[in-house]
Amino acid sequence: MVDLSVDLGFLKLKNPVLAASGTFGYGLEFKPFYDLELLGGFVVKGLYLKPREGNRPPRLVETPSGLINSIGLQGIGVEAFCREVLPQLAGLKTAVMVNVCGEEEDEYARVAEYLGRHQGIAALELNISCPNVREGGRCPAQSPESTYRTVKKVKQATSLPLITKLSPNVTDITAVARAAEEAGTEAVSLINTLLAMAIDLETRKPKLGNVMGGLSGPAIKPIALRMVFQVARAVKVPVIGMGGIFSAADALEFMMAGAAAVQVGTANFVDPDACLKIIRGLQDWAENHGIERISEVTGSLQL
Amino acid sequence: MVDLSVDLGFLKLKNPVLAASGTFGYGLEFKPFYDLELLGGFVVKGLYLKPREGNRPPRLVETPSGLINSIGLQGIGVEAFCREVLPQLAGLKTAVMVNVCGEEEDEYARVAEYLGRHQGIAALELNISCPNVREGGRCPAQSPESTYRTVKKVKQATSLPLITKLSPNVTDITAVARAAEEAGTEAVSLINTLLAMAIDLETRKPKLGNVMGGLSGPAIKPIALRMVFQVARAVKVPVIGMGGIFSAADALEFMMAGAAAVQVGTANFVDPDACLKIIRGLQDWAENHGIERISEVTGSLQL
Amino acid sequence: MVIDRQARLVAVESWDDYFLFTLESPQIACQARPGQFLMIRVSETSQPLLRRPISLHQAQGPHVQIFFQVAGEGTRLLSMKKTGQQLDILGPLGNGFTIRPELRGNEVFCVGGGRGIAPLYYLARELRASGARPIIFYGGRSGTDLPLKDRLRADGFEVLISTDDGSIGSPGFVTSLVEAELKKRRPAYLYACGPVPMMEKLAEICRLENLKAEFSLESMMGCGFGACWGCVKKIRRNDQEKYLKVCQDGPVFSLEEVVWQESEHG
Amino acid sequence: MVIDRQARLVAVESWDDYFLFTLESPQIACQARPGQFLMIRVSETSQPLLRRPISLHQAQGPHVQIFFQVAGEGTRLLSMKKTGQQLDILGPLGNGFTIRPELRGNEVFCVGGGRGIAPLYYLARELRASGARPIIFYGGRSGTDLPLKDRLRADGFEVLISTDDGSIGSPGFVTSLVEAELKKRRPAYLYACGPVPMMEKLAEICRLENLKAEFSLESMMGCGFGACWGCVKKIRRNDQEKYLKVCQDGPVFSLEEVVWQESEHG
Ligand SMILES: Cc1cc2nc3c(=O)[nH]c(=O)nc-3n(C[C@H](O)[C@H](O)[C@H](O)COP(=O)(O)OP(=O)(O)OC[C@H]3O[C@@H](n4cnc5c(N)ncnc54)[C@H](O)[C@@H]3O)c2cc1C
Ligand SMILES: Cc1cc2nc3c(=O)[nH]c(=O)nc-3n(C[C@H](O)[C@H](O)[C@H](O)COP(=O)(O)OP(=O)(O)OC[C@H]3O[C@@H](n4cnc5c(N)ncnc54)[C@H](O)[C@@H]3O)c2cc1C
Ligand SMILES: Cc1cc2nc3c(=O)[nH]c(=O)nc-3n(C[C@H](O)[C@H](O)[C@H](O)COP(=O)(O)O)c2cc1C
Ligand SMILES: Cc1cc2nc3c(=O)[nH]c(=O)nc-3n(C[C@H](O)[C@H](O)[C@H](O)COP(=O)(O)O)c2cc1C
Ligand code: FES
Ligand code: FES
Repeated sequence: MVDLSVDLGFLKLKNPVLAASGTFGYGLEFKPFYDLELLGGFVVKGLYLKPREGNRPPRLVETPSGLINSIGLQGIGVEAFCREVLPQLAGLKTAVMVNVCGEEEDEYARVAEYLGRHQGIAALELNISCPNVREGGRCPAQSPESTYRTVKKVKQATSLPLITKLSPNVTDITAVARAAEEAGTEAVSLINTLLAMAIDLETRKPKLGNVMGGLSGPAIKPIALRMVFQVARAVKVPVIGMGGIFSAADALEFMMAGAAAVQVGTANFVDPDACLKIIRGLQDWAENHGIERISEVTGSLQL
Repeated sequence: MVDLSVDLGFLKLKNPVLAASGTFGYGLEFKPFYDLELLGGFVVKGLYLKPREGNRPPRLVETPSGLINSIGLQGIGVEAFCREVLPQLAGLKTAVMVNVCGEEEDEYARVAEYLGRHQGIAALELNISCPNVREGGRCPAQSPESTYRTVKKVKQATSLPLITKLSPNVTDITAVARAAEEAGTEAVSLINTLLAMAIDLETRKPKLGNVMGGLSGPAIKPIALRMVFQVARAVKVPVIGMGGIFSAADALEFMMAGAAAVQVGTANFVDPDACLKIIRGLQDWAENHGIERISEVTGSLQL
Repeated sequence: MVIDRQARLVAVESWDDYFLFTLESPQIACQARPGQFLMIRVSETSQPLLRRPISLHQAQGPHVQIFFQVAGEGTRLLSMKKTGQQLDILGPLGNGFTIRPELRGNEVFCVGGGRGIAPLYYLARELRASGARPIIFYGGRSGTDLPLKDRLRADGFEVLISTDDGSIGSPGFVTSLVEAELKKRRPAYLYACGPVPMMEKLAEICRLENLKAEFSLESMMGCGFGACWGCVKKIRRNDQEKYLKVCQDGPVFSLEEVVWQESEHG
Repeated sequence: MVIDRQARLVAVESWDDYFLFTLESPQIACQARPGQFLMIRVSETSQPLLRRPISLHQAQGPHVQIFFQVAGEGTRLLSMKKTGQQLDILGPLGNGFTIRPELRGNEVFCVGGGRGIAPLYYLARELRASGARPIIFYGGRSGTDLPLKDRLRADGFEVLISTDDGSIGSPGFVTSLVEAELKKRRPAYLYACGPVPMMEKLAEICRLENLKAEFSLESMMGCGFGACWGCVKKIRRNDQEKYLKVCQDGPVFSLEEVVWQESEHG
């Protein structure tokens, strides 16, 4: 029997497979498909202090082996979440994480502070990397300085463990990862989506109501894997890898490149059972390869 | 009859379709497939002063709707090119362009200077964006400063028109484009490949001999299109767009986003006739849409 | 409750680019209601990536039917499936049309444009079973866009037909046919599914005539079960305009709820 | 001169995951030589993206044959093509084996491992036509990996067989069979195609025995016609080791030219 558990230091996971924010609703949407306790954990959709309308539709475009979204973090806000959703997730034996958003640094801290006063949250994921909510697709994770400042502020506002989610739309992702580490983040997760666009030839308009959006799915996997590899060699905190993971083989590539755990995003849309199948696939692979603890795979790439 | 010609200011092209560097050999490789004079033009494989061995194989990995390459600019060097290849391209009624490489700024200038002394070259494309030749995938096009310096130096070394080829592996591609413009480039072309990676689960080694490589093909089109859109609004010099163009529809998206001309790369491998089919497709589309001059399409996106 | 399973394709009928599939799925068949839909996997590779939403056209015994038109790569791949193959489907999804007891004994208009007829046949049968008297309006660009007309009539429905090119039925848009018919009789309710311009025009007519109505909307869908917020449309509910999920809060909305947005026509 | 065209698939034979396709392509058939290959489009979507290199297995009249094993997604898609379909192929590509006049009347070893037999059958026929006496060594993991053995024999060739699991023929690697046979007779030349470890071992044997030989190499190919520099292997030529293109400078190289590289085994 393979030991699938992984220890992030600040958090023990029963297995390294987490559902990614924005692709797993508030968790409840997946209850019809399987027992959520089978997951290593999941990250709920990004939350601001207040409810948020999100961007104007159309919000999705399919591209070769990829998906561009410009949801714009529509959501019920952190208060309604704690009042209406959190109680429904209470007692679940899996790591429930919340993706924390903010218009500016202060709001991130206030959302984190608010969540810190509630039970049942295993960790916060700091979403400083969404390309869909600021002018021109910009975000705090595009500079080490604003990353450092935001992480620092949030750390002061809560004692919940913090996972900082990084943006791939940067020249040097390791510099941003190091800034987050210096500011005290417990882990980093990457990658968020790549800023992208598509045009409708007949109307001559952007296919997305918000003009640009974020690219996810198998198309971006090779870029995500490269960034996880680079960041894992640059920081000491655990790295949670994601970007186009659709199979156990994909997850194993990320772990070999240095990820302690992985997140599964777009795959949840195509196959609501995706996380479950990946967990089973990891189990099978480890058994066939005589591996006792899946955590041994992390960073086992041979150069 | 549609007018397919486009005027870049420094160069008139009979149509906006160019074959991209590194995917079209030295041009000669495509003579068996069609008459090269049908093209708007083509850019030959990147050249250094001296012959270059290139990176250790394996050099290619297929990914979902994409291709990672780590060729590492293997080539015969600029002297052999001028001696052996250029005469075979002499007199071709199409724009022959050379992709200029260098270990450091000086070498770029020397290669450009050498080429400037030869006939039959319509323009130089300055390859400051190859992710396969420096440690960690770095390149001069990742900073506005080194871009400015390199372009400036090359401009002083030759009077041939200069197209500066930009890297997508940056936080803000418009800053780099503006730096190239300020330094006097006649045009910018984008994007080069995205730094990427793949791992072989059985050997636990990177699938590429050089560990990382550059991702091209349909997978990256949405990212490339976004960058062309951003750059076209940031600079006045003409923009040559590329990244995953496989059809006339793809080419039209890039033109609407602001590209005056396009380059076709990976598609040449899958279908050696790709450029030709795209040229015919542009013609048909313009006819069906009552467009007299294809150049009208450039920047016609409605926001 | 959503089900994710393999369903065997037991029969295929086709007319030009329209296809009628019969699938074996007792679980879905016994839960389904008209206006609900399935999310169908069309490819085994990552291209195209997403499932495609297709309405339930019928549910009977252990079988459900879908009726679709080839619109692009995804539906083309779907159309190439062969009898005996397993389809990977999710469903039944969304809220269906409401079938109101008070419609019993009353005439009701069901207006379908092109492939929009898909959910309306199912609806019309359920309406009839509940004691209402459905009249089906079926419009298309040309005669070849109305492959189901004989079948609907054979099933005993009153079917009024229009084609834009006048090749069969009354010439012009189906909305004009509805307007003409409204001069003769007044239905108790109107249900519609079809292209946005058709439904927008119908909404205008209903408001003028003070008719109650429900519309089934289409939208690009990421998941189909409420997880992505990708499919939203502006909806007026409790005096507020909000982006609601077409997959979960719809795809059927009432006349007063739908906010027709210029920008989304194209 | 390379040709790019559609070729009709006129016949399909198969054994487990091995397939023999007969294609109609008079232009390619009349230009082809053993050891050359085709680049075949396997998908109409962008997934998988690249063509797949497959050797010519035979060229006769207006027809060419290919023989391949399903190795992954691309060859799986290829194996699903049906008689009557058009295949999008490029070819003939690369340099073939050399057929030397001086081999006339002499015995020649043709060693194929698994799918590596594909180009060797074509080669053996041409060698025979030129007056040489080819002996075919055909090795596989198991009996099911040698689907062509009867056909080769029926065509009059002397065929020596080995399987790793000993299920048929001589047990063990085909390289041991070659070694054993070398104790009995000495060929004038050796040609080989198969997995790298097999060819590397053969190279060692040839050097020890001072035998001339040619090897057909495989490599991941981007284009197949010299445009991408993606397929290179280290080759010793004119006393220099250089990365040469397998597609254009090969895929056949002589014994002295090939530099076997540890790193590329996996
Ligand atoms: C709830 C719902 C029920 C539907 N029921 C049916 C049905 O019963 N029969 C039927 O024929 N069609 C139905 N559709 C429409 C069907 O889903 C689309 O035609 C299909 O997804 C197009 O996919 P494609 O790959 O063939 O085309 P694509 O190449 O993806 O697109 C072709 C065209 O269709 C549009 N399109 C793409 N996705 C959608 C979508 N999700 N909704 C609407 N338009 C889209 C594109 O913008 C484009 O103009 C339904 C859609 C929804 C949302
Ligand atoms: C010149 C040449 C001639 C060939 N002739 C034949 C033939 O006649 N019959 C035959 O069955 N096969 C032949 N091959 C091998 C064949 O091209 C590969 O098996 C095929 O490309 C694998 O594609 P796939 O999508 O099925 O597998 P993938 O999923 O792409 O890969 C499966 C495995 O095959 C390996 N592979 C992928 N591409 C190649 C490649 N270009 N060359 C070698 N290995 C590869 C991968 O590394 C992996 O281990 C030839 C290869 C070359 C280079
Ligand atoms: C529709 C959609 C919505 C998303 N919403 C969020 C979000 O709210 N917060 C966040 O941090 N990331 C969000 N993401 C990014 C994903 O969590 C993930 O980082 C990205 O999609 C890459 O992984 P994938 O390729 O597996 O999807 C979203 C992605 C998609 C596709
Ligand atoms: C095999 C290969 C080799 C390349 N070599 C070069 C090169 O020598 N110089 C250069 O500027 N770009 C090179 N490129 C990048 C292409 O010119 C182009 O920028 C990139 O591939 C994106 O376009 P595409 O998606 O159409 O291929 C190469 C790309 C590939 C796939
Ligand atoms: S399609 Fe995902 S929420 Fe509606
Ligand atoms: S495969 Fe492209 S050069 Fe050989």
